Amino acid sequence: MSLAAFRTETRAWLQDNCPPLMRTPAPADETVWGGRNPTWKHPEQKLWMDRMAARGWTLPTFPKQYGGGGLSLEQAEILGEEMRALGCRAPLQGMGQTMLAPVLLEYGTEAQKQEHLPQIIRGEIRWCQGYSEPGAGSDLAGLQSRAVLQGDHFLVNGHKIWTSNAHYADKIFCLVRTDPTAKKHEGISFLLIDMAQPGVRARPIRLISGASVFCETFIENVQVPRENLLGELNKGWTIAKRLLEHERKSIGGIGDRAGGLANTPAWELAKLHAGEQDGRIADPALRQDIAAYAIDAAAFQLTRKRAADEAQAGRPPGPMSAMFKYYGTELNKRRYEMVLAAEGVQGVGWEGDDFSADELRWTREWLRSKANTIEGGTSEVQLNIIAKRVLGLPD
Amino acid sequence: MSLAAFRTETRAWLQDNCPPLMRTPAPADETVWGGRNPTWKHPEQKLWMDRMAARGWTLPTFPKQYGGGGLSLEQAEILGEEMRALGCRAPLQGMGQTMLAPVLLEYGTEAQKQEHLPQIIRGEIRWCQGYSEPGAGSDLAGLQSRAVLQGDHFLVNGHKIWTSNAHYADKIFCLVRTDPTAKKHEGISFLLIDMAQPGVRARPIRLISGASVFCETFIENVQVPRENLLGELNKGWTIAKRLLEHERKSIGGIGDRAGGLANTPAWELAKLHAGEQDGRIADPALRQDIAAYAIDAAAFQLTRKRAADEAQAGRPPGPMSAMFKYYGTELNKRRYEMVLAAEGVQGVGWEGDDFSADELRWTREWLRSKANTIEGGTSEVQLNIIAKRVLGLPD
Amino acid sequence: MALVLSEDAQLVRDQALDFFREKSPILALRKLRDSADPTGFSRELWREMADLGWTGFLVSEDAGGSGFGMVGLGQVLEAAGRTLAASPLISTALIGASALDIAGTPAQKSAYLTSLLSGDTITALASEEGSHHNPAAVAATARPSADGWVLDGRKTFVLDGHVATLLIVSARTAAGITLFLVPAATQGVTITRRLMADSRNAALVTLANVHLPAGALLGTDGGGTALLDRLLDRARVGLAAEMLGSACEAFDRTVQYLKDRKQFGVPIGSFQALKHRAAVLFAEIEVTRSAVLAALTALDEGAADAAALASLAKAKANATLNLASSEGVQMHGGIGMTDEHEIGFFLKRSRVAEITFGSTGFHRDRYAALNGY
Amino acid sequence: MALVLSEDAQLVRDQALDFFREKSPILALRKLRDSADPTGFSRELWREMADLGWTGFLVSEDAGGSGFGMVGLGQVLEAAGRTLAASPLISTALIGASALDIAGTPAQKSAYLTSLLSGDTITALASEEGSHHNPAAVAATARPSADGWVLDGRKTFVLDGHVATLLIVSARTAAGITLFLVPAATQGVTITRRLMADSRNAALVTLANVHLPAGALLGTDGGGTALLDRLLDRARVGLAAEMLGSACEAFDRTVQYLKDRKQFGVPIGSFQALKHRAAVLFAEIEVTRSAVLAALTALDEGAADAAALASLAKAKANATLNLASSEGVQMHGGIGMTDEHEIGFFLKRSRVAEITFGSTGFHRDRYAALNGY
Repeated sequence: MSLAAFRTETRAWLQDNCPPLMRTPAPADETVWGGRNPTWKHPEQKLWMDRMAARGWTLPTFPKQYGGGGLSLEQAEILGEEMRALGCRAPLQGMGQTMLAPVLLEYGTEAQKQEHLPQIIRGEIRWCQGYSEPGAGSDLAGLQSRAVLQGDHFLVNGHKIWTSNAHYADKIFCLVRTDPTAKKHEGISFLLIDMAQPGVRARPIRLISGASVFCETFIENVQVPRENLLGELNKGWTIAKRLLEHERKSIGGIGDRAGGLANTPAWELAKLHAGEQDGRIADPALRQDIAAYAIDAAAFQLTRKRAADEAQAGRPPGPMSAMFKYYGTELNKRRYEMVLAAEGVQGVGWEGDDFSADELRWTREWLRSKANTIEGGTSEVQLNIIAKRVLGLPD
Repeated sequence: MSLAAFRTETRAWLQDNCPPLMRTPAPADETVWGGRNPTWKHPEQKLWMDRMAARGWTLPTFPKQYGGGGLSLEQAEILGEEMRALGCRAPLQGMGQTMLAPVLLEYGTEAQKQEHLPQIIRGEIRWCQGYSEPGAGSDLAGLQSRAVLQGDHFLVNGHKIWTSNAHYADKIFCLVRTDPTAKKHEGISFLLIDMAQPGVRARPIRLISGASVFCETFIENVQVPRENLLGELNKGWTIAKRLLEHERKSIGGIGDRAGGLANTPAWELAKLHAGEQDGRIADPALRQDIAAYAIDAAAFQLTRKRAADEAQAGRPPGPMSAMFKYYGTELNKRRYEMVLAAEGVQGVGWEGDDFSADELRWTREWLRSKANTIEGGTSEVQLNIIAKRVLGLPD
Repeated sequence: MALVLSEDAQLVRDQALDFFREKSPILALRKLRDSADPTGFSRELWREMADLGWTGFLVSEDAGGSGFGMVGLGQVLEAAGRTLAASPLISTALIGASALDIAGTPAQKSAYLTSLLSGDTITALASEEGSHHNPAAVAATARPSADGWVLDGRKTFVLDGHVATLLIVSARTAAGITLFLVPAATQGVTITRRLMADSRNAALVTLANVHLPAGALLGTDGGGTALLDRLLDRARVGLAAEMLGSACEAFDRTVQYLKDRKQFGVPIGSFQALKHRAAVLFAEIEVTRSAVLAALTALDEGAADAAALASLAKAKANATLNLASSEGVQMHGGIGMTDEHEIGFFLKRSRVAEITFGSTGFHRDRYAALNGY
Repeated sequence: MALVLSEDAQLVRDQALDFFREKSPILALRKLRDSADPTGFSRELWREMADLGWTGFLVSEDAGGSGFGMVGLGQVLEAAGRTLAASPLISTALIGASALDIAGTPAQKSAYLTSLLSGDTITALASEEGSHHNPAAVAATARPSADGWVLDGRKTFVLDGHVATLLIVSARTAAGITLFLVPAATQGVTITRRLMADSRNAALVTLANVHLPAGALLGTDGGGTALLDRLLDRARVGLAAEMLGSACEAFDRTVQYLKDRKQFGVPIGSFQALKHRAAVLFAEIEVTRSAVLAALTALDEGAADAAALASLAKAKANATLNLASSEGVQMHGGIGMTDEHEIGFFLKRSRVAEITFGSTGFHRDRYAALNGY
């Protein structure tokens, strides 16, 4: 089928199948995460997820034999364009799709792929990430969680932190130390662990924004079947790094996410709060700062587009995920600082009727944005990676 | 004598003795450096230097027995205030006064003090600094120039770089390696070398500004009398560091120096070139940038004053010279960037009648300012020093 | 002016540092927050502060204060900033005391000063009307009545307004901007608490047909702009001193964390990139300290450049606390994002303090204007 | 639009990179400078560039060019920026060719285009009148005469004006700003060379009672603002492409120096603080590259946001080359301050290029205005 025909067909299908409510911007609390105990605010959410999943379009480029859409990159791009054109919400989100699925496809056994990919694509299992530990943040490979192979299973003991939404997740993909005598990068394995068993416990962490999206996860004497090892024993670090590249890409694109702010740029808030003169923001310093931010943000979006276009044209992509992670998250922090600067008093409220719901949400999101340059590898780690792998600077 | 009486007397003396021409701002090419072959543009320069030197006021706080002024810190402060009030030029400048004299006083033998300090104070000998080498810039202690003790003299061979005005200097204070087998900081000695002998050669280096204020200095098989060793053999590093503190202070204060720019701030240039509206710079972005710079510059000047006031009040001074060097030189670079931004096209001219003499000079000074954060220890070295010595951060 | 603390000021400083460290650590703010305390500060501690004489630092001796001045009060505020202590120091000991001391009639002084000095009267300045600091934008009106004035208007960001017993209100008369003393209990005054991100409080104050006696006028009719400027300059510098304290504390904690936290087998403070950023921040704090001390001193001496120095001090304090709190959270990594750790309190405080009495942009603009460009 | 180079553009890019590396390394600029060359560029090389077709990239095929477009010319300019090659590419192949191609009458095209394509005619845009880029500030006048126009005025920063044979002059008529083609040899035209810090040349052009025929009008009477905007947007983006090349080269050289230079027994590129600054600069260069390519493409496609993208590209190129050249000199240390080393040439070029066709502030302002705020 030609791309043009694919576009026509896709547009028609979306028109017919995307429920009207799913064509409206999704508030943060209406994200569809799937899982064994999914929460629905509207029946249309489930309908939309199921319809998309049935075509494999929750992971459109994944092979059909695992439930994926089997689309080419060009086709997937068209699907994305048509969804954006119609304002379609994402039918399903989560770490299963964006992080685990790509490494399952690359490193999984046939049995693992058959078992896990369809569950992810259909939204049946919600995954979380067991990487960081209290003593192993930027020094991820310094992790101390242990797994000991005992016949047909591993016995796992460990303490993970920053496990996003672990209290809602069904399974966790985990880095564990399987050879304590090896060098630190060489004794790590990648395990898939079901959380619905005694010994796994997730405790939410309250953040400065007041929300609790992360947990500490404790794993005590948990048995994990040997077939849940992804890749080879003690070779988990390679998979871990690969997954981080996927994570960086998804965090680097954080500024893209739909939401109130995308529709209410800082300059509109600045006009509202600092006043307007001849169609311009009345405060010239604020105006210049916002323009400087907007220019950087636009240049970054163009860079994401360029990278995608180059990939589509078959040009070799550079090792750019660290750059996207670094720049995208720093920009997102600046974006919220701009919003605060534009709003003045209204930007630093916490509670009360004098602040609009948007204003109060943005204050919390401003605080939440500070984690962007920490989670998924700090900005400092990203700069280290760029210096070493891209620029070839010596250790 | 009370301080008030000292002030009255000093004011009267300056009124009587400072020639009228010496009460006008000194153009850069009228700095008085002294030395064996001094250059005078006006006889008043010599008259003024000699009169001040006769009272020891070219180094006012130095002991009288070495030709100094013997003033207390409070008196010296008053002398400075009265000189500024009258607009008096500095009677004499140079590395002998600002860098060598303090360490001579601290580490010199009685004979060395008797020999060298009066010459410095009277402007009879012009000194230059032999520290850096082509392979030893920020890593100053990595220097390779050698001095071998042979009876009553050292035989010196070496290659120094960034020796300021070495082609005009009479003597050079030099770091040399006297024990190649010792650890790198422990085999260095501090030598005083007369340049008026065969084997010493200074070659000017042309800079990006077009000027040549620095030299490469070659020392080949030069005999230096043993009594020209300052401090102990192989203990020169301690003196070297002490001298660097004095150097940092004098470079950190670089923004203070009188000169065209001091009287023509960036905001005046901005009004001239970018226009004026209701008494304000017409370009609001330029105006904000200039105000931001001016605020930092004022806060820095206040910090220099606070440090001086604290010293005068007998409060222990912190190890702040690295901070002054860092902040002062970075500010000076910003200052010239502001000037360029204000002048627009007129700020980037190189030659020709369409540019005023000031404009052309400032372009060169802008380029010259780029060396401020390199010479006398780079900004990076200063930040290392602050982190280590002030903040106590680990290596 | 000499930029050095007198022995007396040094004593006040040491006393205040001990006071807040012992009696009002950050834990106190957390407790007020988590218990949803309706006042957001401790009245008991406030009385202790009054007993220490801090409410009288800006009140002349003949009016019952010590006249110790801004340099002294600045030391107290800097110490309060170290532990993020919430108190009416700025709204009352600084602004309210100054207003009465500078412009109060004998009747006004005798009505309010004693109870202000004892910590009973809490004052609040009601001047802002929009989202951004702009004392000149006054739409509130005061029209003469038979026996005094009638006020109408809406004030948006009245610090400590929710607990104030006496409001200092700016309103426009035929003669221009004018200040009035308005008891909070006056009929027609409505005060709504606004909880801010830093767990402190401001209030929305509406004035609807508020009848005041003639003696409610503070200063002269139409003299509000100049008087407000004087009060605000003191408030800006006082707040800058408090912010300096917060920046110092955030910085000290961060440097300590850099020494303690190990990754890759070494303290993270051994990484040069972090070292350099810490050293830059150190330098910024040092120059901010000088700017604050110079501004405090200039206010006490009535120096001609006091207004410019006030803008200088607030602009630097804004930028430096912003940097110190941002770097603090980033360098603390994940733990800095948790509510359990205290470094996040500095981040929240910083942005509220920044927009209070003028953002960095406002003060750059004012500094330029005061310097003729 | 796809942000990816076509095969053809890639070929042009490779060819241009080889051309400038071989024929016009920085040494060539140094020689022109040190010999005080009166033109400041090599006519011979310029003819070779014309032979390669670069003068015709913006000239449509029916007028004798290739119409290859801005993306192609951008590749040439980026390559030129790598070696800081001085040539009339922007003044002539970009601005002059565009002006004639877009607005030239058949007579004007036949008079000038052939010799422009061959490298014989060099054009220069005479629009600036002050120290800061401001195409709207035109005091020069054109009044109608019996058989044409009479021009008077003073133009301050005419790039390549000292070697131009044909000037494109903006002047104010009763209808508004209007462009004129003025042969440099016309009576009343005085051209004074101005040597800039980057060893390139601009000129001061004065027009005193300059009589022109009716056919000297370029475009329509009063249509100069829109036409100038189009020409300037091309020039801004072309210059941004050149600046991107300079930034890349300064960066590559600096990274290499970080690997080669040893201090304290190790390459200085192993120091984390320098690594992080290099990595930040890398990121800035990457996003600048995207902005430049998007703007070049938008101009070729006549996209609605081409003007905004032009300001975006120039603003980013300004900031990035400024940073790359400043960091380059600082990281080279003392050797970077010497005239003998080439890194300083990038510093000098950067600041001249920055103020040409609009500073960062100018383009932020314009970007905001074009986006409705």
